[in-house]
Amino acid sequence: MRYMLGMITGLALIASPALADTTEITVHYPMPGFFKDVMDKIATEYMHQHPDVKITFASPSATYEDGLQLMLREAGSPEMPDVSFIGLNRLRVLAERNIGVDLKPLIDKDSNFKSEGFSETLLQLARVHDRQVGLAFAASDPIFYYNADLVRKVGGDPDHMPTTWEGVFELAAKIQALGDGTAGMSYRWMGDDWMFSALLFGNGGSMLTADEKKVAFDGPEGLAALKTLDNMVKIGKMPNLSSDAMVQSFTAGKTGMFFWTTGALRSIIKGVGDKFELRTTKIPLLNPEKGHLPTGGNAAVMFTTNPAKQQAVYEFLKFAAGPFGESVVVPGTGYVPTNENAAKDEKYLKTFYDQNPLFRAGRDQIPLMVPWYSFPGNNGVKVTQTMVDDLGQLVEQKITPEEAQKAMAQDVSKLLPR
Amino acid sequence: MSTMISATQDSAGVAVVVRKRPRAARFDELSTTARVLRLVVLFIGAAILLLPYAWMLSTSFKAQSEVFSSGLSLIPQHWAIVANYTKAFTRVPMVQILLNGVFVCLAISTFQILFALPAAYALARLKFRGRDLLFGCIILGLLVPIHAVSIPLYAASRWLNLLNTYAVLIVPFTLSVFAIFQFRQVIKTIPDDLIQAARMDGMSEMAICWRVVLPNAWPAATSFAIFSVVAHWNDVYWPQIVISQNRLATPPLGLLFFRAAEAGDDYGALMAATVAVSAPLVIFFLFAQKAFIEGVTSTGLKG
Amino acid sequence: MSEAAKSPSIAFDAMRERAAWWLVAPSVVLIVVLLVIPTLAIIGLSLTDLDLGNPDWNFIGVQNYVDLASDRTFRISIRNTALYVAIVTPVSVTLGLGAAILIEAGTELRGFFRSAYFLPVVSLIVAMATVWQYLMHPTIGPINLLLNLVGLPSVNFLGSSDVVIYGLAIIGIWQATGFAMVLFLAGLSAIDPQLYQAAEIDGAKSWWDRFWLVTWPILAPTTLFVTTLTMINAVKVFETVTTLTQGGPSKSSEVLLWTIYEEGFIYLHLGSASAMAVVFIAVLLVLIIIQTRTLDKRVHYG
Amino acid sequence: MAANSPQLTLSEIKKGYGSNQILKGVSLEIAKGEFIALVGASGCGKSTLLRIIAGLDAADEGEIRIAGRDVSSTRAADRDLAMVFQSYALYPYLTARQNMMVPLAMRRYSLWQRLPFIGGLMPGRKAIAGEIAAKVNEVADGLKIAQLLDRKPAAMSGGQRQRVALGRAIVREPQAFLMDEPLSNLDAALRVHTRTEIVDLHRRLGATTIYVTHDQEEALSMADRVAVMKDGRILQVASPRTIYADPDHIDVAAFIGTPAINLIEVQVDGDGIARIGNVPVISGLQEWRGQRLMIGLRPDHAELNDTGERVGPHVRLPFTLSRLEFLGAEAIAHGTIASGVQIRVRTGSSFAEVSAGRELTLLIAVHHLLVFAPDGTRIRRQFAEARDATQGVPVHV
Repeated sequence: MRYMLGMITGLALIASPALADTTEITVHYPMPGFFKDVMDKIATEYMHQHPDVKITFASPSATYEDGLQLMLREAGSPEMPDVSFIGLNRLRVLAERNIGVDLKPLIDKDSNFKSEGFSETLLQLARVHDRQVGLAFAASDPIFYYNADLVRKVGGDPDHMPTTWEGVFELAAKIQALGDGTAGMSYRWMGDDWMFSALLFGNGGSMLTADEKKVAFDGPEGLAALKTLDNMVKIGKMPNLSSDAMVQSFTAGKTGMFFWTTGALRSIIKGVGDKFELRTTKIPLLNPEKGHLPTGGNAAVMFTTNPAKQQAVYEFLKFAAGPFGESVVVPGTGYVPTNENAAKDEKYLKTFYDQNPLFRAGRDQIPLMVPWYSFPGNNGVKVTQTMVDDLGQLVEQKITPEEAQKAMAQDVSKLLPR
Repeated sequence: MSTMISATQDSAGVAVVVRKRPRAARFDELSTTARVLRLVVLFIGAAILLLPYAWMLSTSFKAQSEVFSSGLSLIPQHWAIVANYTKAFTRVPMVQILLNGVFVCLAISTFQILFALPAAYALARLKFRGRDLLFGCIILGLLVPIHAVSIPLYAASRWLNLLNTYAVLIVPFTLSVFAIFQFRQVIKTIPDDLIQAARMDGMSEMAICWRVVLPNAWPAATSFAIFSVVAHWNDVYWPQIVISQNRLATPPLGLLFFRAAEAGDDYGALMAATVAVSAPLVIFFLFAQKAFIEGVTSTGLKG
Repeated sequence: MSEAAKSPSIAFDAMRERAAWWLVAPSVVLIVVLLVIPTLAIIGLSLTDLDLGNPDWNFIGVQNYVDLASDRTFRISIRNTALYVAIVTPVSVTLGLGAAILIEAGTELRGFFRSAYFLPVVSLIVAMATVWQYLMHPTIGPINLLLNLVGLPSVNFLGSSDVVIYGLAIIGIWQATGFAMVLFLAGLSAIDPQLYQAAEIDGAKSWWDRFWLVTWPILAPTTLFVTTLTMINAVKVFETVTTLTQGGPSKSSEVLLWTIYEEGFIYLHLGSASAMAVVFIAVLLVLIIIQTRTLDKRVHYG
Repeated sequence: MAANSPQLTLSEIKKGYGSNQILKGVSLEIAKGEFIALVGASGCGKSTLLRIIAGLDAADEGEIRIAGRDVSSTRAADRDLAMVFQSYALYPYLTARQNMMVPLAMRRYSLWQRLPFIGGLMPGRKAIAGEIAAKVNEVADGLKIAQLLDRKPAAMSGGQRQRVALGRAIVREPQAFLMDEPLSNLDAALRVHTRTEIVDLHRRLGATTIYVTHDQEEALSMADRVAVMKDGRILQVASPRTIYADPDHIDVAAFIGTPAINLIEVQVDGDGIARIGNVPVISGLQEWRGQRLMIGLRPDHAELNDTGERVGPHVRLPFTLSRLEFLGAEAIAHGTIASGVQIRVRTGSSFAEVSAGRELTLLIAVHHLLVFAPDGTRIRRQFAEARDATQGVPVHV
């Protein structure tokens, strides 16, 4: 039926002559705005090195969430791709539903795995309990973007940006006072709980207790994080913008400081063009001693259950997460490298950071990075959205930080496995 | 007009009163003030309604760095038409996506008419057991949108391995209770003689349906087809659930893919793509506008 | 066939009846497959805790409905949908009627105005939503720049939980007005011009009198039809929400279809999403019944 | 009637759309209480004229006076006329009673009392409503439609609707009634019946009535005077009898009468004698020597004879019967006369047995012949003189 209809439209697929010794693998990835060029490059190079493998891409999903939903919907159906890149905080959803292939047995058989630059830290990022759900491909941390022109205009020093939130708010208020719709700062708190985690972890807090039975952000660390968000609005005069509007406003030169993932760096550079001088630096931490930052990004996950394909997919995963893949994804997006060899090797990224100072902020924060927390149970997805809704109330100044903390604790507790 | 020249000058310069009288104000003709007022109000309305298009077109001509520099200027300082449209047509299979839309919409409206017309004819003109029950089902069907039953339909499509096919885009919509309902109204107005005459000529009921009823219901079918095409060209709920491949994307889905995949914040290119997916329908409507309005008129909307 | 022997007229009826069944058969099959079974299935699903991607499920009776009753999101969603419908329906029906009457009142540029006002209906709402997003941008959007120009403060149409539903309603009205207009145009064109002449002779001198004497009552069935259709369309608002707000900020733009979609395909809870869908159908059903019951009697004079 | 000043005066009404001149200068005086029919083929301008009188269309030129008042620039609503439309134009959503109330309500309620929904609450409305209701009942009784008052038009027959439309016109007691083919939507039997009723009604109310129809029979049977229109002009205004027997114009003659008048082309010879075939028929037409004239002969103004001679001022023409149309009480004989001209003659039904092909004699009373000049105008004076002159003309048998 499908082919018949295809021919009716005169647009039948150009069916590739299936050679007996060619393995075809289908690859799916999210956020093509960041990853499309990167993926194309990696796939081309991989096929060049492995002429017996043909890589085709499924249509990319707009966000990590969309990508995850797609995998869950297609799980077990022939539409399921062989590989997908899943957000690091959603690996648990897959693991709990037993979707995807555990890589551990394959890695154990692989003798030179370690020497290829895959450290234990890296493996940790994509491990749920004992299951190696995937291989971390791109990692990110939140960084501090700013418009040096605006900073100068209000008498700030672009070379010495504030390292505390109080300093940020003060500067933001000054920039906002310039008028003409200019905003001092924006902090991308919506979409998911990642940027809230950055505040919470930055204060040494955590989401749930170690046994994952109760919330852990209902203490002073959590409250301080919420108060910081509150003060962004109260003192820093942060306007209530949607995620897209924040980016648009910043790249239009209408926002002084912007806090978001380093992964967006390349597209922000493009959006800014030569309208103003763009700079980046480290994000302030509430508690510089104990503070950490959540690791954003994704891991390559294998879905195919076909043993013949599995080997090819495994090779592809290593290739993408290996030095070559990293050397493409880092400059192409702004993500930080996960592979040790890529960072050290002259051939790959060693000189890149010397030549591209904007990319250093993300790299410099690597030591602070801890896994992005993922919630257990059936409501793993819903729980983050609920938190965001409560944060929204706070940003709109409808509730106090104390009330927000209470509401979040209640809402999240309700959605934890009973 | 004639009143204005009721007194004219003859060649000798003497005023000659022409036997013309001021005309009675006709109630269905507007006074000059009313005419101007009508145009002004309608133009303001049209300007508001068309504002988004103006911006869409203007942005599709602008370079990325210019789009978000604030200001109300519609004319770009740097033209980037070629770059934007090239991106829109090359980074996603835009032509394929548009053809998907055309194919899916045509298939849906064809099937809808194909199935609805005989049923409407039978409901309007023939007696059979279960007719009232069937009609009741149809009225209820008017109420249940696809959205509400998308979950079982999705489950069934998946079970039948129909995800990412043209079939799954078309089959759930092949039945339009709305079409049955509308055609039934129209068929009721067809003179009985016409149908009796066709029976005398030895036509089967099926033949009557296609050779007598269809030509009479044609305006209604046209306007229904336009409604149907508009609805399905625009639908994003169902395609979003069942299609995950660019190759099979319908225009809105293709646009969402493009927005996510290629455009990001490149609004120039995004708007170029928006123009590309909107244009076919707009052009289609502009051509069919007259037939459409006539069709709507014939579908039992009269008082 | 034995009937055929009885009497010619019975044989005739039987033949007709068979023909009728052949004619309706495809539709009946489709109604059963696409409407009846899915509706029953969704009622069935709503009694389970089925999750997408999770093979284990249990029959949990009416638990989903019980949960819905106390589900804040769902309550907000119903309230928002009602508010949205309550704004979009009367405004777009009134504007559509006004536009239709104004367009038909004169002869200049009729075709242009008809097309201009109908254009929003035929354009891709997903695409136009993106345009609206820019137009309504709180700081750099043209609408706010215009507001500032005349000394009004900026409105965060899509970002503030207090106004987001109105922002969406503006887009909804923008799209629905042309739809109402075209149906009213059809209704107007069906009015016998002699009625206006009779009205004039009867002494209805102002357009106001003629409107209330002729246009309004004649258009009553059309108005009912347009209102019903606009309402049904408004209840089904989804595209703008999915493209622009995703139900946010803080659930302030949750609407029924989006909530169902979110629950089923984002949160992956097919069971409770089905329960929502059942409630959604029930809401539509009640709406239509109330409307036809109360208005039907008053407008039909055939 | 002439004693009164005219109720309605039209002078030199002209109307055109672009280059198409619909009315080319129509003048007409209508006396108070008169029933006048405007009759003519479709496209003659009669409906346009009626609409101009009503004020629904504006004349390009000319003047309209109603009861002495110049209303040329007055809008329809202020002319105080009532109209019965061809389709009756009843408001379909109102009952017969409400329909009949509209003209009174529009004129007697104030703007506030007419407001939708809340108008009923305005002070003073109740009293007026009572008067209106009484008037409607009175008129309905007169028209015998009291039992229909609470029905909507959709629930009435064509005849009933027609009466309600009449009622709506009557209720207001206007300066004049305008009727635009009010019977054309009724079936034949009902039409004849309603004709009588309208005439009775007119007699009873004595209201000035202008009645537009394309049906000459209606015009002749109902009107006090008939105005025959063609191509935007009134050809003749006169009593039905005059219009029939003494038309001014060949077009009037041709339009009026069933079966239609026989029109025979004749050539006037050098002596001023007109001949049909070689039978000289009329003399004294010296003025038209060498020209072709038309002679009109009404089918009932000739006599067929198969026996031979007859005395008196009759012209005899050989007549070959080709077909006999039997109508019961009478018959129409179709045949050819000398020159091969086709002729219809009304005759007694006793001719029923006469078979086709029979040679008969046609006797024509010369004073019945209508002679028309080449431009279609009636030649009256000359013909009257010529009638005496024919005495001497030898009659060919």
